[in-house]
Amino acid sequence: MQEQAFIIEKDQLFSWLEKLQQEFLLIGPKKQEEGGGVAFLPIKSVQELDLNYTLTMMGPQIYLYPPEETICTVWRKDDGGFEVRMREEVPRQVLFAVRSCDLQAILVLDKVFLRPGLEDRNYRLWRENTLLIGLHCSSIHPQCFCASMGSGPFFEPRQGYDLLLTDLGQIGYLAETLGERASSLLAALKAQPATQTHFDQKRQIGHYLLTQFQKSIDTTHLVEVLLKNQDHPVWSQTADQRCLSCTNCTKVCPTCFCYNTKDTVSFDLVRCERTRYKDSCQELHFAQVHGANFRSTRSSRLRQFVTHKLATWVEQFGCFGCVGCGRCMSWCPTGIDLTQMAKEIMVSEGLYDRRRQT
Amino acid sequence: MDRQPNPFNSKTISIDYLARTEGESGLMVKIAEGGDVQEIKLKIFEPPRFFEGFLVGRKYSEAGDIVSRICGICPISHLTTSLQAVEDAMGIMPSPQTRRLRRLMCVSQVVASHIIHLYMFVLPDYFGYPGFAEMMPEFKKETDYLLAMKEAVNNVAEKIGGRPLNPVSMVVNGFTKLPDRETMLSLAEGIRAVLPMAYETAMMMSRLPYPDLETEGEFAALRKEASGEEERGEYAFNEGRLVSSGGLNLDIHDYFAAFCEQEQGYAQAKKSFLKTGNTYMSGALARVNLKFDQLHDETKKLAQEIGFSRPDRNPFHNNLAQALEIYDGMLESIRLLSEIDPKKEVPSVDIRAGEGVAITEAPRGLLMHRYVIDRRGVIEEANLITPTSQNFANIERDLHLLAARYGQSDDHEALRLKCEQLIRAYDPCFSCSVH
Amino acid sequence: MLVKKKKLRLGVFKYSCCAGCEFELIYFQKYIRETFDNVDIIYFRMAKSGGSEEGPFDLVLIDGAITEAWQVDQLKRVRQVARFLLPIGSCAVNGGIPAIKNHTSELDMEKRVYQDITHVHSIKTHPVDDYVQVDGYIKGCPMGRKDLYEAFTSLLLGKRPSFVNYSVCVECKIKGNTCVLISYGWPCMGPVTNGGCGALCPSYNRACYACWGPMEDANAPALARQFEKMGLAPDDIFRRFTQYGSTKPEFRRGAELYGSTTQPF
Amino acid sequence: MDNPHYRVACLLDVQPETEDTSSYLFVLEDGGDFQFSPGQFNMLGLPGTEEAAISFSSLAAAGSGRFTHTIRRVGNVTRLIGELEIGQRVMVRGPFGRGWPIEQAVGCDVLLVAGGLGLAPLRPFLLYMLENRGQIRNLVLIFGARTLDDMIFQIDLARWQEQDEISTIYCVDHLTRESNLRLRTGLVTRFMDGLDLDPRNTLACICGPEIMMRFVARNLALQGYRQDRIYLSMERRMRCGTAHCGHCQIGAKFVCQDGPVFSYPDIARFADTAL
Ligand SMILES: Cc1cc2nc3c(=O)[nH]c(=O)nc-3n(C[C@H](O)[C@H](O)[C@H](O)COP(=O)(O)OP(=O)(O)OC[C@H]3O[C@@H](n4cnc5c(N)ncnc54)[C@H](O)[C@@H]3O)c2cc1C
Ligand code: SF4
Ligand code: SF4
Ligand code: SF4
Repeated sequence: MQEQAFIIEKDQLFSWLEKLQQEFLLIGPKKQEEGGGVAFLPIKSVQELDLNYTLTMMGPQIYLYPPEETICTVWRKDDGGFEVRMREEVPRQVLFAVRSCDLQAILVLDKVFLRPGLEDRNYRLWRENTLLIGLHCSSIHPQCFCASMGSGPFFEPRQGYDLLLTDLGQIGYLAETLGERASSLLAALKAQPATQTHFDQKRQIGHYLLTQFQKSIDTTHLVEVLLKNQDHPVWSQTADQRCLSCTNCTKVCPTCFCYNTKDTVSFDLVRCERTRYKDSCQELHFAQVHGANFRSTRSSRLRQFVTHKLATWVEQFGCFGCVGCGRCMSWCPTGIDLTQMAKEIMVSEGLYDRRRQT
Repeated sequence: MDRQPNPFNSKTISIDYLARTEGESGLMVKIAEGGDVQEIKLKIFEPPRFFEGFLVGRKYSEAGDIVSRICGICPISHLTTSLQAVEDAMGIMPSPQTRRLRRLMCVSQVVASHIIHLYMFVLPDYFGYPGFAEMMPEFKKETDYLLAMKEAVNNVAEKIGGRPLNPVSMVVNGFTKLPDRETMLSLAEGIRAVLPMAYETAMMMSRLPYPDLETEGEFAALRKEASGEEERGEYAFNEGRLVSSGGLNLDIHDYFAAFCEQEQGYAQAKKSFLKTGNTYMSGALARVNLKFDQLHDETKKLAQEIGFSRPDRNPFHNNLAQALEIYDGMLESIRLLSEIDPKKEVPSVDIRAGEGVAITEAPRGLLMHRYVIDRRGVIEEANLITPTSQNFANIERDLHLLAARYGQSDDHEALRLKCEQLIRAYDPCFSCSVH
Repeated sequence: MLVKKKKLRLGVFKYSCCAGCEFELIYFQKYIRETFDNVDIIYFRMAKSGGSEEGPFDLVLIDGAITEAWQVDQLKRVRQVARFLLPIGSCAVNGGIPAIKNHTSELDMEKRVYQDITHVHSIKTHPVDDYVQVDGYIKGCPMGRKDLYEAFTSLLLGKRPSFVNYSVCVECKIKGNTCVLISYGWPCMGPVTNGGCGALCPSYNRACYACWGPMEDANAPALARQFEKMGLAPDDIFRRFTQYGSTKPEFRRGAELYGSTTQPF
Repeated sequence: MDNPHYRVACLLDVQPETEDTSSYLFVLEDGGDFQFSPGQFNMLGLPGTEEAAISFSSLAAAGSGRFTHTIRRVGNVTRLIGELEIGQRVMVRGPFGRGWPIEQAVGCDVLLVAGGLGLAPLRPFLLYMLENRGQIRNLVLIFGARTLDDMIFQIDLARWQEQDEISTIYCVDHLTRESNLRLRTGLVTRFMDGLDLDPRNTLACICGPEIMMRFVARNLALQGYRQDRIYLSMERRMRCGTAHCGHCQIGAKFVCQDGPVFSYPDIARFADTAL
């Protein structure tokens, strides 16, 4: 795959984005009005962008896998047959200034939805029509632990994105392209190619950022330990004392992929719209079938979330389901922290010194 | 052989359940042979709901949300009255913007309520249908009007309040969120588009064959005189003084100096009287009679066109007055929506102990809330008087007149229908009355 | 043909409530035509004179809480002639606002409002499912239109409707609202409240006050303790969990930690 | 293939099995072929009802596009399918999942244990074994249901009990009435001792309620049957069939793609099952 690296000045970048806006819908981090945080929103003018953000509530993947989306529309025809119409088109968009953890999350979703032979149609449509531009963090949020999960602070895998930016301060951005699309779009800029010094600078920033993390988790034995402790008291204690089953954790998690479907029919029963919406394993009815609910207890649901993210995901997809973005704990009304639960289990396995806990 | 009328030989008209009104009630009219009306009871059997009871011990900040559940058709009126009573108790003066937005909400509420009342409750009476659903297939234009007008005014409450029933943005001393100017203007457009339908509605209402009757009670309403350079005072809904056709002119805090409330054995609602012993009518007809001068000029013209001349003492014409208020309310909404440019304000509250009273004009008439609040903001005493309680005595008095006038000549069924029509003309809300 | 279009025989019964849900039915805005095209109103006092309580009904909607004995008798009769019976709105679903009175003794309550209490025949407030089996709940205050739509179209299609049964937070997240509990420290009831309103209050900058009542299996004690940590006074916490739906165990368990929830006669 | 991909199938015939269960014969409307193997399933749906996972209860007939489902009417999809008239249509996606490990049966004894409706997904497997009887050694079917009236495929059952190629044990919880089936009373686990099978060389396939599968599997393990040759078919809530919607996950497994047929040790290591 074609890879190039340039130095782009900040003004240059903005005017380039403005040009992109003629063809693409620009989506980027924007400060919400009325005291809210930063969120990925459609951007009208590049002035609205807030590039110093650390954590958004919803990750940018909501533009690839919307929380609610129509799968198809079905008509009952007069002859008793059905006419099924699938979604054929989505807008072309740029997802701009995506952090490393969220790039990793998108890679994780790719593994789920673009499995060879089992590609999800809508996800692929969105993905193909999206230009993905990453921007590395320049500071670390106290809840972040991407370094522990191997998904940050810098994005290492050379896949998934079109363009990856690193803020080098005065000099501008180090812009690394991947693939044809980004290179050709950048060509108009006539930017200077990057040199080794720039890469050295990038590496230095990376080293500095690594010292800034306040949260970490040791993943060495994580998988076996969690699988071994499916009956650990931490599940039921945390579930009873603190878990609200409100599903916030899974709704904000950028890798959670579960969905439920819902049919809505017109009053004359001729037209049916089949939608899907992001579901959550924390919800009581998630595993309900005729005659049984396989996760009727709160603790089994909580355990599902944590062991899935930190253990079983590895067997399923060859990577962790957690990218260390810290969203679930930030938006949990009672502040339940999956790393704390994992650590508690490791402590009881003698693998973790309680004093070292952060 | 001619038989002398025997006063002990009476006929009774009874309605077990009064349909197409809000809440539950029945009617019993006993007429002696010869036409003397012996007994009239409007039996409000809506089960007691104890709002005044369970408001005690609740926080001032909950009161609005709780009382908006007194009534499904005028929640905004209860909410506004409650907020104003709390503010009165705590000595809070909301900003002019808040007061104007509240006025807008209340106007939209009054208009929406009148629309529903006229189309869904009143029209079937005059066209001989059991309900509006049965009318819909044949009255296509009317259905269109109903839906379009209702949607336009409900949109106002929905955009500003969050939802048309039990809005959530209205809190003590302000609004938690404000619509932007564009929204306001588009809402105004929406109402402008249905204004001709309101005109048509008034024309239609004027053509209905209303029975003749003249009420004997007084009219009472809230009225606000012009202040400063204003040409005329606002057609009051939320603010003003209590006035009556009998010459009353009171500060709202003196409500209890002029009005009193009585319990009834046969009804769960209490009955209000003037302390003079007179009954009174409040609501659209009272308002239009007492504040005709403060209507928009276009409305006055419309009144002329439909042959409404004041004072109009026929309680059946309350429906005409409602039609006028629909039209006027739309004009007023358009004015407010085009004028208000919402600016962010934070509704802050300094909790203080005190007693507060507020009176507003709900769609069906005067609505009073009075609270005593302690220093932590917990309600110690609550007293609510609703429009239907205020009109209760006068309705019965009018029924008396009606029965006396038509009881002799009319057959049973016709009189029964007239009684129902009369009660419905008042647009009573029994859920409210038994709060 | 699978889709046999038969009109639904509809009954609407009102008990103690504001009738807002009945209005919501009339307010059903753009679906009102479709609704009335597809139902035969057999009994609906607010919309129609006459009508028969005897049914039989395809669908009965019950508005309001049970606060008097005659209502129980009628309700039981209606259940027998109703194929599908749904409580609509918080009052019928979980006692709603009328159930606030349950936490004071009935006599005190009556005396607060009436001097002469001989004509008052109230009982403690109960939701509909305390007396008869129900086929689902259309929650909300007033009831949610999405669920109402689902009820009508499902029954026309001949299937069991599936109603919203997740928390308000879900809708908050779909909308991308700022969480008022976490960002502003307001005591939001969203995490334990049944969704369906579209997270109206948080979208309007205020904390949810639980007007849709508890979500099934909600962990109210955990949220109540969280409110305490956030600095709420015990009586305020008690009020938050008794404003709506304290007849349901979910909320009662939260309230009980901070006050006494039910009073005898 | 893109997911979802809907096809339309037409109902050809209905065969009542029990009071609430019937077998439905469908044919694809597009005239296409439909290949599937025993133990796999379809997602069946109608506009307005979402979809339900339903196993094939017949063997694929090459080139015909025909398939049979045996369905208990418990919810939205299944009840409305129950109301279909001949000639009416359903929406189909499939086939999905991994079926019974046919290839492992070669040269082995085969034990099939079914409870209630669990015989439906085992039926095509059994039919296949009978068609290829030469490749395997002993073939035993143990089938349990609550009563005779809950027994599906009674015509098949009657035929199988007379066939030499297969030994059958049919049992019910309660004996309610006489029939031509030779019924015993008791749970399936009561009849699992002393079978004419070689524990070290038996492929055991179980399908039924999870709790029943647990007792059967444990019983077999205790008797010395090789655990990795015990296979179970799991049921979970399913929305997609393509390992996207997540509902059917058990630990690291997606029942819809990695299963529904699993080897016992592979699935029993996760919590969230009754196994
Ligand atoms: C691999 C596989 C193979 C299967 N094969 C067969 C087969 O061959 N034959 C067969 O009959 N069945 C089979 N099933 C089972 C079948 O898929 C389920 O019974 C399915 O639920 C039926 O769908 P339905 O739409 O009819 O029922 P649903 O409407 O989904 O209802 C099913 C039950 O679940 C409950 N339920 C559903 N959703 C909820 C909710 N949100 N909240 C509370 N309760 C809920 C209902 O109360 C009801 O009892 C199979 C399942 C799997 C996974
Ligand atoms: S599990 Fe939590 S920290 Fe990990 S990716 Fe999901 S939201 Fe982020
Ligand atoms: S604001 Fe309330 S409803 Fe919304 S996410 Fe936060 S806690 Fe949940
Ligand atoms: S957010 Fe809560 S209080 Fe507000 S409307 Fe929704 S359920 Fe009711």
